[in-house]
Amino acid sequence: MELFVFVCSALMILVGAVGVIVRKHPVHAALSLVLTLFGVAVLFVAQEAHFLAAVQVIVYAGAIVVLFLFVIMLLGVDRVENLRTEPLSGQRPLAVLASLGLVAVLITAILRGNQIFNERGTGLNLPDAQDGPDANTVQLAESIFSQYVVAFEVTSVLLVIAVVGTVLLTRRTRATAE
Amino acid sequence: MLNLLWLIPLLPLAGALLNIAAGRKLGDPRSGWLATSATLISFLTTVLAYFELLGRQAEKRSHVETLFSWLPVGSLQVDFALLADPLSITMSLFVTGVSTLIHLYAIGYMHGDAKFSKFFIYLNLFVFSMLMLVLGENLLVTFLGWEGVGACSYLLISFWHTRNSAAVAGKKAFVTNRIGDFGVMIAMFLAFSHVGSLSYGAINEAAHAGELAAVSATAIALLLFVGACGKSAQLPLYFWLPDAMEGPTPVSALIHAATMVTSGVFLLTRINPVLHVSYAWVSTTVAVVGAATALFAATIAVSQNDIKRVLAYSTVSQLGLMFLAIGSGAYVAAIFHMVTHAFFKALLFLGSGSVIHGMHHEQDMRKMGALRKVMPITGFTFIIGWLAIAGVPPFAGFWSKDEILLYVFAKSPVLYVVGIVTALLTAYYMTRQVIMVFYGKARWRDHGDEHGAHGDFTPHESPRVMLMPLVVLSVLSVVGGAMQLPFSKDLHFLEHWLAPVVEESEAHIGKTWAYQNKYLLLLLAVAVATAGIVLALAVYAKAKLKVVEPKVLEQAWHYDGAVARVVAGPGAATFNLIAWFDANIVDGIVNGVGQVVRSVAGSLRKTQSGFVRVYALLISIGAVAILGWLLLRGVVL
Amino acid sequence: MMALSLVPTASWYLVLSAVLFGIGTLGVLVRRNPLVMFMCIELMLNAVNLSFVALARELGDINGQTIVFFVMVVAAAEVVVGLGIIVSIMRNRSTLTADDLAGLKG
Amino acid sequence: MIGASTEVLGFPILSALVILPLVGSIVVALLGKTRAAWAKLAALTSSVTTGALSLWLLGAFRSGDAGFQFVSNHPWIAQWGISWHLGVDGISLFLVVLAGILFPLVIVGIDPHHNETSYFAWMLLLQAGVMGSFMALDLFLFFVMFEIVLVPMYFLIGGWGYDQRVYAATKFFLYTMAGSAFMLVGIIATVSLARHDLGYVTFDVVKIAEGATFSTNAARWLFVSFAIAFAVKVPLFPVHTWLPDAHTQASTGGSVILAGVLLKMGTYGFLRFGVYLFPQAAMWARPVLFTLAVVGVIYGAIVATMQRDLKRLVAYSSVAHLGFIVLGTFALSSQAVTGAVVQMVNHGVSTGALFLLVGMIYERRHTREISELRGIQHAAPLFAAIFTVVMLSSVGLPGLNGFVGEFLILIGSFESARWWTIVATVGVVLAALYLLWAYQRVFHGEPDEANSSFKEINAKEGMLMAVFVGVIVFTGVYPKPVLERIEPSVNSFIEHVESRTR
Repeated sequence: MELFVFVCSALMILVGAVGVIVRKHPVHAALSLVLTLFGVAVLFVAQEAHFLAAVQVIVYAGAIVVLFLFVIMLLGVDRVENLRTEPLSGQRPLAVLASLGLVAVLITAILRGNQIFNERGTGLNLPDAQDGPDANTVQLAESIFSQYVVAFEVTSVLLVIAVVGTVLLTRRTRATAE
Repeated sequence: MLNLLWLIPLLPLAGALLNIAAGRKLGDPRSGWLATSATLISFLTTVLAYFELLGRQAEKRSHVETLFSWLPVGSLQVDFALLADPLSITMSLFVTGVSTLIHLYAIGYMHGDAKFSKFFIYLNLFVFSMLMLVLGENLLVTFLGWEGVGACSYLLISFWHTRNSAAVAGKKAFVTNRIGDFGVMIAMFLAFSHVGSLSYGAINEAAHAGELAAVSATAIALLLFVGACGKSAQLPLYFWLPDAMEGPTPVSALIHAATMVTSGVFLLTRINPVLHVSYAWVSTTVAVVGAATALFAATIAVSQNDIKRVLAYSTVSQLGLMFLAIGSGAYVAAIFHMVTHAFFKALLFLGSGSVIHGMHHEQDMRKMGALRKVMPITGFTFIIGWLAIAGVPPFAGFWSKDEILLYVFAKSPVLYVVGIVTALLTAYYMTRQVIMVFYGKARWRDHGDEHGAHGDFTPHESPRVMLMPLVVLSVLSVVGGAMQLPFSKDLHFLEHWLAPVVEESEAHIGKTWAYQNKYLLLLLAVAVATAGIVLALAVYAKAKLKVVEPKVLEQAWHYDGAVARVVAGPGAATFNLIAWFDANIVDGIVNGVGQVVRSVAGSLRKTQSGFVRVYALLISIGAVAILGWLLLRGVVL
Repeated sequence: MMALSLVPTASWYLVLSAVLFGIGTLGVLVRRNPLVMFMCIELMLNAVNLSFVALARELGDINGQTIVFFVMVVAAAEVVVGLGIIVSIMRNRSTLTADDLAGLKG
Repeated sequence: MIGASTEVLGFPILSALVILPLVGSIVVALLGKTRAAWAKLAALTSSVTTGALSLWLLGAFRSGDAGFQFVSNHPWIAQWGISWHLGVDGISLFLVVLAGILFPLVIVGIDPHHNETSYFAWMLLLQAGVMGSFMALDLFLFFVMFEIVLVPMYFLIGGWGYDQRVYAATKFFLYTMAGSAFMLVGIIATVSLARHDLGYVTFDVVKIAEGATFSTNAARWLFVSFAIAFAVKVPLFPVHTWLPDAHTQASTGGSVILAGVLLKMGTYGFLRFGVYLFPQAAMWARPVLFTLAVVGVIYGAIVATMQRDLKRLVAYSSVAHLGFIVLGTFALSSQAVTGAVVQMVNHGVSTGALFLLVGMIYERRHTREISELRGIQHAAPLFAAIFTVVMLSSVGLPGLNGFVGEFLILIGSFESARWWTIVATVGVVLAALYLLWAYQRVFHGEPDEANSSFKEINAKEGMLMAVFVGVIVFTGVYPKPVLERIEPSVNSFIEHVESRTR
């Protein structure tokens, strides 16, 4: 069952990801992104991160992608990008090489490090050890609001600043408009 | 009374400070009177100190007055202390005495000068420094005075600073003096390192007790002699003194004839035990330098036409004589001559100042003549000074010069011949000067038009305030010799008085041929002086002989010019080369490094294409490379 | 049985996330549209999130999930600011690629 | 220095000396341009209070006590052994007082002409850094303060200087920064090596100096790393060329502070950190430093003689004077080191005053070219008189302050560095040459039209200079109060060095 879920969502993710980078039209790319994000959400569920899965769907798929689309529409830049040509010579083959290299290096590291977390990977303290359907949420909340409460508060400040900053950034002041 | 010793230098200092504070308000001539009375009271205090000292037994005639601890660091303990002993009190007496007279004279001479009060500030400061020099109990206090008189001399030579020549002369005097001071400083370091103290008492005691090795004593004595050469204008550092005549005449009289220039002689006398224990060739060196300077300067004086320059070279020559005396071990004679020289040379300078004053600042003797008639008192006193310096008995100069020559003969007949030739030349050029200035034709009539502003030009006699010092000094020049008469041991007043200080190092000539035939030498000296006078009369008054004034002598054997050429030529070129080296090589390397960094950075800059994707690519390649390297090395995992 | 024996371990997830990350990187490197580049960055972030969550389960540590939470929040902020910048740059130009923004050329 | 005494005092005066100007700087910066009058008032208050505190410090200092006084020691970054450790002894006392007095004088006396607020803010920050450098007994704290100083100085030169100010400021910054980079490495290495002996990590100078022994080689490398930083700062020949540029291009206030206080950080650093931490290595490096110092004395004087710009001339005279200080520092006799400390203060006073006077000339004539100036003494006799006194002090005339330090250095160095001392003494002769020649060209002669209207010194300038002249004369005539405060610390410093090198 889990294997099935993994394979299906992995396919979703990879197809979506490839879609993002090969679709010429930005709107299509954004829609491919949604596919990937959903796949990730599913895997989150499979990894028993229920709360994060919910957030993933709501924030990423719901808000962020919509934001992307919104900006695309707003600016009217939904032009088709010509992917056949590459103005920077050598960029594309090198990019492919670098990405492959990165993947190779990462996979090597993962495989080599396999034993390490197998050795330590006992003693689950996951939500299903506790009662109730919202165990994951409760545990996560405890972590965030006790150990990381300062970081959490700082994050909230960050969000406020980001919002205010963006508003300032994009606002058309009268002085500049004239 | 001796514990009020500090009053002696303090009074002139107070005078200077008062004049700084209120000199401008007091104005001309009251600030001058203030300064004069300060030195006068100082003189009177010195007289009291003299009598106090005289009242004591000979061996107890020494008093140290410590004012405060000056430089106390570790083993170096230098006190600000004054020493009253026969030598320092003798010096103080004639310094304050002559200063008072010259201050008085200056009130008249400087009358009407815009910077009247400033002149007296400097003059008082000078007297203060000079007194510190002679009263100092250790080398450092003396050095304070030593440098102080140098600075005051600088200020006073360049007193009329808008005149370029005066400014240059002042600087020249100070820098040349500093070359000598270099010697004094090293001598102090040596003294501290070998004796552990700078006090004269300790140094002389160490020399006396044989704790000072002959080598160190030689080094100290020679280095102090270098200092003395600078301050007392001996070869090879003499050349600043003739130029110093750019200063006002009272300054020339006070500083560059009577007091400051004799401080080299004083210093060597002060450390006579050190000189005594050093190698014998040190004394010979001193004597030879002195003799050479005496003869050298006397020959130059023969051809000078500036009334003050004649006297300046004469001063250099007479100072050479004093060093000749020191080198011959005749300390008493040196001090004796120093004192009499102070009298008659101050007199001559002040007389020449009076002439210059009367001639409306004309200094060329060729434009003078027959002034005796218009300036009778100046003329009369000047003639007394002339007789004194020419060595005509019974004037002061005769006795002191004779005493020196006596000792010199005992030391070396060769040097005696040099001395006697100098005496001949001295009599000759002084007679020449007297004739040119006071006798003969009144040549100033022909040059009257040069003083067009004055209309009908007639020299005039100076005011009484200037004449009084002349009279006093001429009296002293007549009777000054009485301090030390050769006829009997009982008449050696100065010798007895100075005995505690110099007794030990004084040359003993009692058994020499010279001493036994001293009256013969006396006669010879008189004969030589007469010969010089007669010769000059023949040349300048009677015109029986051709005038011999070679250009080379007028140019001072080209010595000064050669020094100037070296300084301005290779000297300046070397300095410029080093400055160029600094600006172009040392700094050039620094800027060169900067340039290299900039050019390398400039070429590296091109790699920044500005394309975000290229940067991202580079970052990924870098990340892959680093991760791969870490994996290969097995650093992680 | 095959299905049961082949339970995907953490390594599977990690390999998947590595591949996803690689794709995201490639996208950033080859795409010229800044918006799409942004999306690729989101891909990379998701890859990392995925590995965090996988390891959180493997090691039984809730902190892995906490981190992911913060990553999401910061990613949201980043997108907001990033898009704001793009909007303000693009306001006056209709077409724009990342290659046009080479003003910091050395 | 052994057994640093801790002052139990209600008031942490040393911390106040650092923090007060710092706070002042921030307040001035916050007040900004719009409230310039208030900003100036704040700057004045802060600097004058600091000056008063430093004077009070001078009064409260127990003479005869060799150890550190008024110590304030608080953990700062405890796990690395870094602490806020301040203290003064005889060596640093007068430098602190000098910094305390010079700044208010500069702030009161010199008009920056534009951007007053930021000028004052930088000045006060500079003062905080300087104070901290002179009092820090923690290597880390010292380094921080040493580096902080660069920033305000950079802006003071670059912002209020003359034509080539940016070049000069950059040169100054890069040069000194490059030097102190070596010192940072040295500090870290020192601390980590000292850990072996001490058993714990500390940046405390006294603890390291007393407790740690370094291997001969390590000590030499460490000493060299410190010496490079200080040599640039002093500056020693041949790394001196930033100084003439910085001095010439800086405004008067900047020059005064640069010459008066900043250069002393190099010579003080040599004493407090270089020699104190690595006595053996210092003895090993002595011949080189003697040579560089003496070359600096002669070379600085010769180059000064040939300068056409009055300020450059004074700058090169600083190179010569600081050569004397380095000579004395490494001669390591009681007289020489005491003389070096005295000379640090005296050079600050004399050269600071010279720069002030040259600044006044510039204010009036808008040129520093010697050839443009002539006969100023005729137009402004009082100004010339003050200049003469200051000049003679710089020349080293006995009875004025310059002589005391110079003489003590030379007489103290004569024993251990005889020939070097003799050559250095030639520098005394040359000092007379370049200053008097410059004086003659600038002040003597008949003034031309531009110079004859040279304005006489005014009341404010006169009072400013009166302070300097007062200090110059007093220290020259009666240096005992100064010497007796410096000497005990110097003696215990020398004892420390000797016990290590025996």
